[in-house]
Amino acid sequence: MSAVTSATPVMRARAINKVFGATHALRGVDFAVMPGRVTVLFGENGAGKSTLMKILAGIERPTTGTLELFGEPVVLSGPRDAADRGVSIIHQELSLFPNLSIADNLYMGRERSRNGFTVDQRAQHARTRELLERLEEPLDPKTPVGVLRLGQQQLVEIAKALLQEARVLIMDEPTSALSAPEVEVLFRVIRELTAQGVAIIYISHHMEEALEIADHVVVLRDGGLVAEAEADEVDAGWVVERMVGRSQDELYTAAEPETGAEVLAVDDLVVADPGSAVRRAVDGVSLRLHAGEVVALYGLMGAGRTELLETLAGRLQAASGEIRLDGEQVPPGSIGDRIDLGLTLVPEDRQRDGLVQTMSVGENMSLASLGNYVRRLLVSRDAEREAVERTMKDVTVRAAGPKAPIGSLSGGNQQKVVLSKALLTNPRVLLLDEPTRGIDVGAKAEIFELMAAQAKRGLVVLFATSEVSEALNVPDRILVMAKGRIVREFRRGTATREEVMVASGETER
Amino acid sequence: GSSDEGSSSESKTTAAKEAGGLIAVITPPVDNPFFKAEADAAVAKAKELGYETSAASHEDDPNKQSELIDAAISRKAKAIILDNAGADATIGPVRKAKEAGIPVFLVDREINATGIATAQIVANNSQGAQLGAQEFVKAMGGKGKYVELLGKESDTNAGVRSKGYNDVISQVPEMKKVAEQSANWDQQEAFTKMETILQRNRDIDGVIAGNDTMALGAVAAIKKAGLTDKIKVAGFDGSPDAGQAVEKGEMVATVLQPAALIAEMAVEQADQFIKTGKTGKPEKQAIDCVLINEENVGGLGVFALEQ
Amino acid sequence: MSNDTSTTAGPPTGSEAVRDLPSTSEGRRLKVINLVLELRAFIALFVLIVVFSLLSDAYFTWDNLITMTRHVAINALLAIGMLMVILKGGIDLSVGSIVGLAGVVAGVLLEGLRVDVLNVVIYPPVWAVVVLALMVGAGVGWINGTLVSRFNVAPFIATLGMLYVARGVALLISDGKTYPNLGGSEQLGNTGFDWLGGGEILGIPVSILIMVLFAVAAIVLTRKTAFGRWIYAIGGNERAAELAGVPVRKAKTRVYMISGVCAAMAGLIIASELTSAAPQAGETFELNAIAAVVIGGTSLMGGRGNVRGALIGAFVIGFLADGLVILGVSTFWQIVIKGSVIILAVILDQSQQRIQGRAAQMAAAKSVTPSGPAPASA
Amino acid sequence: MSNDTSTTAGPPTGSEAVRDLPSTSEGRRLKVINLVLELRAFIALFVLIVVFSLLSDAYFTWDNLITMTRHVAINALLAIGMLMVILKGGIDLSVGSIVGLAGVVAGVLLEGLRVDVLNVVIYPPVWAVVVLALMVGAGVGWINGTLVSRFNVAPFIATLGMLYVARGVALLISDGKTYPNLGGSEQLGNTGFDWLGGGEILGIPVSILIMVLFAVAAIVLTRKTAFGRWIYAIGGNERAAELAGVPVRKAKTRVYMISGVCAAMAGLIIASELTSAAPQAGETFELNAIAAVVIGGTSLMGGRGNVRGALIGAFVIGFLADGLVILGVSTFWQIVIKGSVIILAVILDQSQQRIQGRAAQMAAAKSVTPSGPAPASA
Ligand SMILES: Nc1ncnc2c1ncn2[C@@H]1O[C@H](COP(=O)(O)OP(=O)(O)OP(=O)(O)O)[C@@H](O)[C@H]1O
Ligand SMILES: Nc1ncnc2c1ncn2[C@@H]1O[C@H](COP(=O)(O)OP(=O)(O)OP(=O)(O)O)[C@@H](O)[C@H]1O
Ligand SMILES: [Mg+2]
Ligand SMILES: [Mg+2]
Repeated sequence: MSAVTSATPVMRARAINKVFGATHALRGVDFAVMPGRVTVLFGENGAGKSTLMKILAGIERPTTGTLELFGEPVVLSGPRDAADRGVSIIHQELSLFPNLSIADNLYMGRERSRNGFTVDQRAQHARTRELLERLEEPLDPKTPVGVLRLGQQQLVEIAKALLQEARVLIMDEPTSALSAPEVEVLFRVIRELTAQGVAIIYISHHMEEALEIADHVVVLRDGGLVAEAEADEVDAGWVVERMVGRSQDELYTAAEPETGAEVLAVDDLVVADPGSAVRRAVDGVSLRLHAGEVVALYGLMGAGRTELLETLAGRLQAASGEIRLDGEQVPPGSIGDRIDLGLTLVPEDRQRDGLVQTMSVGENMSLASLGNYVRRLLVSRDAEREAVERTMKDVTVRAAGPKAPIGSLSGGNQQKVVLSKALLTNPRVLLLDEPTRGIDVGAKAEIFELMAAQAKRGLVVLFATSEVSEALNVPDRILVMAKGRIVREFRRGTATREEVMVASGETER
Repeated sequence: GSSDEGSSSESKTTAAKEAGGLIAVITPPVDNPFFKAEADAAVAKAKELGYETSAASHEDDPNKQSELIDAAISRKAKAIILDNAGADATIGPVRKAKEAGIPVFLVDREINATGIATAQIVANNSQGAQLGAQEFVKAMGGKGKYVELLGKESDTNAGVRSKGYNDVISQVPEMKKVAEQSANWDQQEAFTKMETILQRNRDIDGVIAGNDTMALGAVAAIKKAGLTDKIKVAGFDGSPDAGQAVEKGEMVATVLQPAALIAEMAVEQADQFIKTGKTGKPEKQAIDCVLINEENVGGLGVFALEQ
Repeated sequence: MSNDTSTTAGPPTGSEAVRDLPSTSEGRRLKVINLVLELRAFIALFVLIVVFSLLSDAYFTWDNLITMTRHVAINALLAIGMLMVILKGGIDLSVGSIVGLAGVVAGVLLEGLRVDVLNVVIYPPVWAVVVLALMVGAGVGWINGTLVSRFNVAPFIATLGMLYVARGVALLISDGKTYPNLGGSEQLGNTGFDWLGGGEILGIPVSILIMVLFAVAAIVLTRKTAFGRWIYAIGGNERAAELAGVPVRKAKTRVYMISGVCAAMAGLIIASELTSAAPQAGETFELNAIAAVVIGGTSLMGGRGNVRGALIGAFVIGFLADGLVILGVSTFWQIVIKGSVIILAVILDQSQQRIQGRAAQMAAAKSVTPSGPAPASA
Repeated sequence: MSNDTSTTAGPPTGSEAVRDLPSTSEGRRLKVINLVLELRAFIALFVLIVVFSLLSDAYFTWDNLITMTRHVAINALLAIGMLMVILKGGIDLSVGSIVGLAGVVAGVLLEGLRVDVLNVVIYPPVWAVVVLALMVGAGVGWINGTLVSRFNVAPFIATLGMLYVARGVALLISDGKTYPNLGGSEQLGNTGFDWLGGGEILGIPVSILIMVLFAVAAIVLTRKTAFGRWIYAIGGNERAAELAGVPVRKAKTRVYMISGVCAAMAGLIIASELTSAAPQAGETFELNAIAAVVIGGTSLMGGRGNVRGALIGAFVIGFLADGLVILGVSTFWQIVIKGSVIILAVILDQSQQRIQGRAAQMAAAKSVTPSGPAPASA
């Protein structure tokens, strides 16, 4: 193992094992956290990153193994105990109260009070404002969190962690919904914290980003710690190899485009923002998509990609503009109608819009295409099973079987199930909104292979992404969206990272 | 109106002497035809005597009843005709009305206090129950097993009637009560429970029920079991439906409480009191019930017996 | 209501997951425990019957079983409709009032519908009466459904409102009176209504056959049709269902209409048994129906549960109640016992979910491990 | 139950589309509409009073307003407790039974508690009686809370069970009889119980003052204390609350205990007004309390709502009911109207949420604009 700097660790985990039922989530992990440094944790979905963090933060108890804090062995009784000892965590899945104000969210469970009975709102609001300023997100502390954009919500999570003035700060995918400028702000704050000697643990599937902030790199694979190194000694390739066991260039194998006839045509589409009617989420978008194309829709949070895709899929109604499929005018209609026409969406938020948690893998897959298996009014189990099992093979969904509960699958495989559901409707146009969000590189590669394969079959693939590397490597064309407009278009290979980011307005300020 | 008008002395004087004004009629749920007849009769009579009327139901909820009485007080009613929701729970509200100078005329059910209500005109439930029980015993030939269906335990009359029944029947050594269940005055509940009881005691010879709705429930159950000829059923109230059952021979008897008559008497006395300040009758007036069996069932009207 | 995680029932499709358990010793042990719990309601029912049979020899007789089943039929019908509503993540408090309303409608029609303009009195044949009454039930359900799916009123509130409205209407129509003789009359050719509640086919009471009919239909609907799958999907994740092209609103409305029809059917049977229809019939029936569904192991959060469970639930409640009557237990104790049984049944159900949850995770484990990297293969 | 997105609090999501193009004056218009909707319940109440005052001069008199408010006090107390339970994402169906039970307990104690072992009869002083009755209420609440928070029973079921159990116990204790004279007697020194429901302070009935007291306490609790934050937090996102170190289980149990105490208080007032306690008192009160809370604009999904709303809701229901009685509207119509009002109130509330959500988002959006990206084309 490569050298670990001389300073004594703030926190140390020794020989941690964690078993859930029969899942061996962590296998004898030794993990040290250095003061004033950023330790980045890499690993595939299900590698055990979050579990390890949850153990450090007192949310889960290790099955075996011990924790040390500031040199002394500790047993953390719960998240609260950990926080009180100076270990706080930003959870991978947002844990906020949409119905409460930002200030209330920050102070939940640790309310300030002068008389020991009533809450000191003024003090709380003041401090909250400071923190938001520091994050360059000048929101009113009284704003209910529920109305904030995902990105803003994630910043609230970060503010919450900052408030606790922790000595060890764990960030489990804090940027999954942040725009590049917001990420920069976060990194600045992280630097400030490390300067004060705070130890940061940082988890992200966004390779470049993570390596940019990293001082020290740790790679988990299948619950075991497989590699560890100083950040400046390693590059993305190294990390990927340790994570996946394959080298990175094998990952993106995009086929040459053989584009066919025009399939989807959109003219001057305008969509009101579902949130606030004063704002146009999509503002006069026109585009042409041809059979066999894979097209990326790059843009920042709030650019309106989701709204564009959801309008094409029939979830949002266009205020004006027209959509033509194979030259045929697409009438306004329900999502079901659009699916019948061949327009199918893989939604941005897997958990909220993609999966029915109470249903099995198979039932989730066939949900959108049930009509195809109906024989004499009844759903033919055989027809359904046949289709499901075939797709599970094609899409290589790793699950105990069609009957496995959906919750038992890793993030990547859950995404594949959602994709399968869309494919089973045999679409003409496949719309994917951030199909790789929160998914490890291995799974990403597989998803992109699938997309390419579908394009080969003559489908149109349009996908939204926030990662420049994806936009550059995968598609045949890149459409850059900003403020609800398509502001630029690049053919494959003609674009540079900088051009794309400038077009999206990302590098401003 | 200004706030102090409610004080007893004043409103008595204003209320006195001339007819007209409001008479409030408060009864149990009118989805029971018995109380409907009662309320209708009272209202009709009051209108006839030239009063406004308001009819409301306290749904057998003492709290609602006290609210209704409050409402009557607010409206400066001249009198309240009340079929109450509980012998004890009613005392407070009635006193309230009295203090507000509004005479209360209780019908059908009495309360456990005197000197508060201006009149308590009630069908003599225990006398009626005894009548019914005697006829029941006669029909059963003075021997055999029987079942009793009781009304809502919390209802005064349920207790009074049950006692009346048992006082008589317990005198007859060869009659044996094999089961006793409350069916909460409800027909379907009586039906279900009767069916179930029959499972254990198919050999019973009679059923005596706390009111006609339950009796009719039992009749339906017995008919189903094909025991109509064997099992004698007696009810209470003298409802038209029960009358038909008696005619058909499905019931041996029911006991008519002259609800209409009582209600009308109450209104007349109220009118008397409003005009003269007295009713000229004792507070407690027990009106005897009339036995209805196949002989006189022909004359049975809506809770009244035409001679 | 109730977004308590407590009620969200672990990894729900546990029961399926278990079949794919790794055959470790723990796996086998869990399988057994799980089986026991799956059959929990059955067992409860069995124990119930045994106990009462020991306490009274009148209990376990063909006659009594038939009688009790006839009593159960009413609640079972309500429970079937209620189940579907709960599966889709709603609740229907109006069923009790629909029972009363349907009876009254039948009463009006059988005793002759007076059409003043023509001043004639119409006596529709019995089959027409039944159809019309069922349509009224469907109508109330449609209102419930529309309030929920179009006007976004919480199911609890929409149906609470209709609980009052439907009851009020029943009372207004009947002016609070009971319709005494639904027997109909020969010359009017509208006899035979009493067949529903009184008739028999091959010694089996019609009401029981109706229950069976509805039950079978419901099982097919929930298990075999696309509509059934939609109900589960909506209950599990409405947004996802919508995005999968499920016609959510239509499906929701239909579900409430089904519940309405079931309730109306129950109302007709009661009216037929008593050959008289009372407007206040069916009060508080909704609670019994909900209790039955829940005892049957259905989650009030929706998406998890089945018809079989709801039926067993109805039998447990009904056989318990009748048993207590046969033993002559006082009404008061009957109430206490009923409440306790409901709670106990559900506590049991919780433990089932916890254990099935464990099982599901083990299945999960199996499915996850391969997703770990296999360097060799690359 | 009811995971319908329709019922969730907070901002609406894409599902309902905005057809009309955004206009610049939108913002101001929203503010106005929103204000109107905020005052919705107030306005409804106001309209109600005006209408009835015009229809009957007996309505808008000091006497009658006081009387009606006294009637409202009962439901208001229940609604306050119910609100907190609903805020945390639960529901309490047992309050009606607690009303009855508390009354009975008071009855037993005031008529003398027979201790057979010592064969003495104890006559506790009135204050002790009140305290004990309230403790019984808290006790039932504690059972509810424990079932929900420890045994993970869905609140609907746990409290449904207790609805039966508590009622049954009340009937068993009293053997179904009513306790006739709670007046107490001088020589036993336990007089004065009737003061609760009958007494006045400065011409204001005590029961009203108690309502005000509870209301103020509830407002402080929900708005100013940490405990209040916790209730909203649990209702909003229980798991997050746990992670934030909120003592979720304890908080939940407390909430049900509060609801129990409120219900017991209501029971005492009723018993005191009638100077008699009936075991069946309070049947179906839970529905009125829920209706009040919901009319007050509280979401049954939890996390959204306030005491003021619940109070207004109680007033709307009470003033409506009494008004209809004063007008002599038939009972049947009263039922229909009540149901309709509940539904209407909630439909209104839906539109409010949609508009408020939009307004709030605009606010958020505005405050972001500085950090938001500008289009490269510009
Ligand atoms: N509460 C739990 N119960 C059962 N299994 C669990 C639980 N939490 C995690 N696991 C399993 O433990 C393994 C590690 O999960 P973990 O969330 O730590 O992965 P991860 O590295 O954070 O993945 P991702 O990158 O998607 O966040 C996975 O197989 C997961 O299914
Ligand atoms: N939770 C929400 N509820 C309602 N509206 C929202 C919500 N989140 C975002 N919006 C609105 O939708 C608009 C687009 O949001 P989003 O952040 O998804 O941008 P996007 O470009 O569509 O997303 P992405 O870039 O991640 O595809 C935002 O400007 C915001 O006003
Ligand atoms: Mg993770
Ligand atoms: Mg988006």
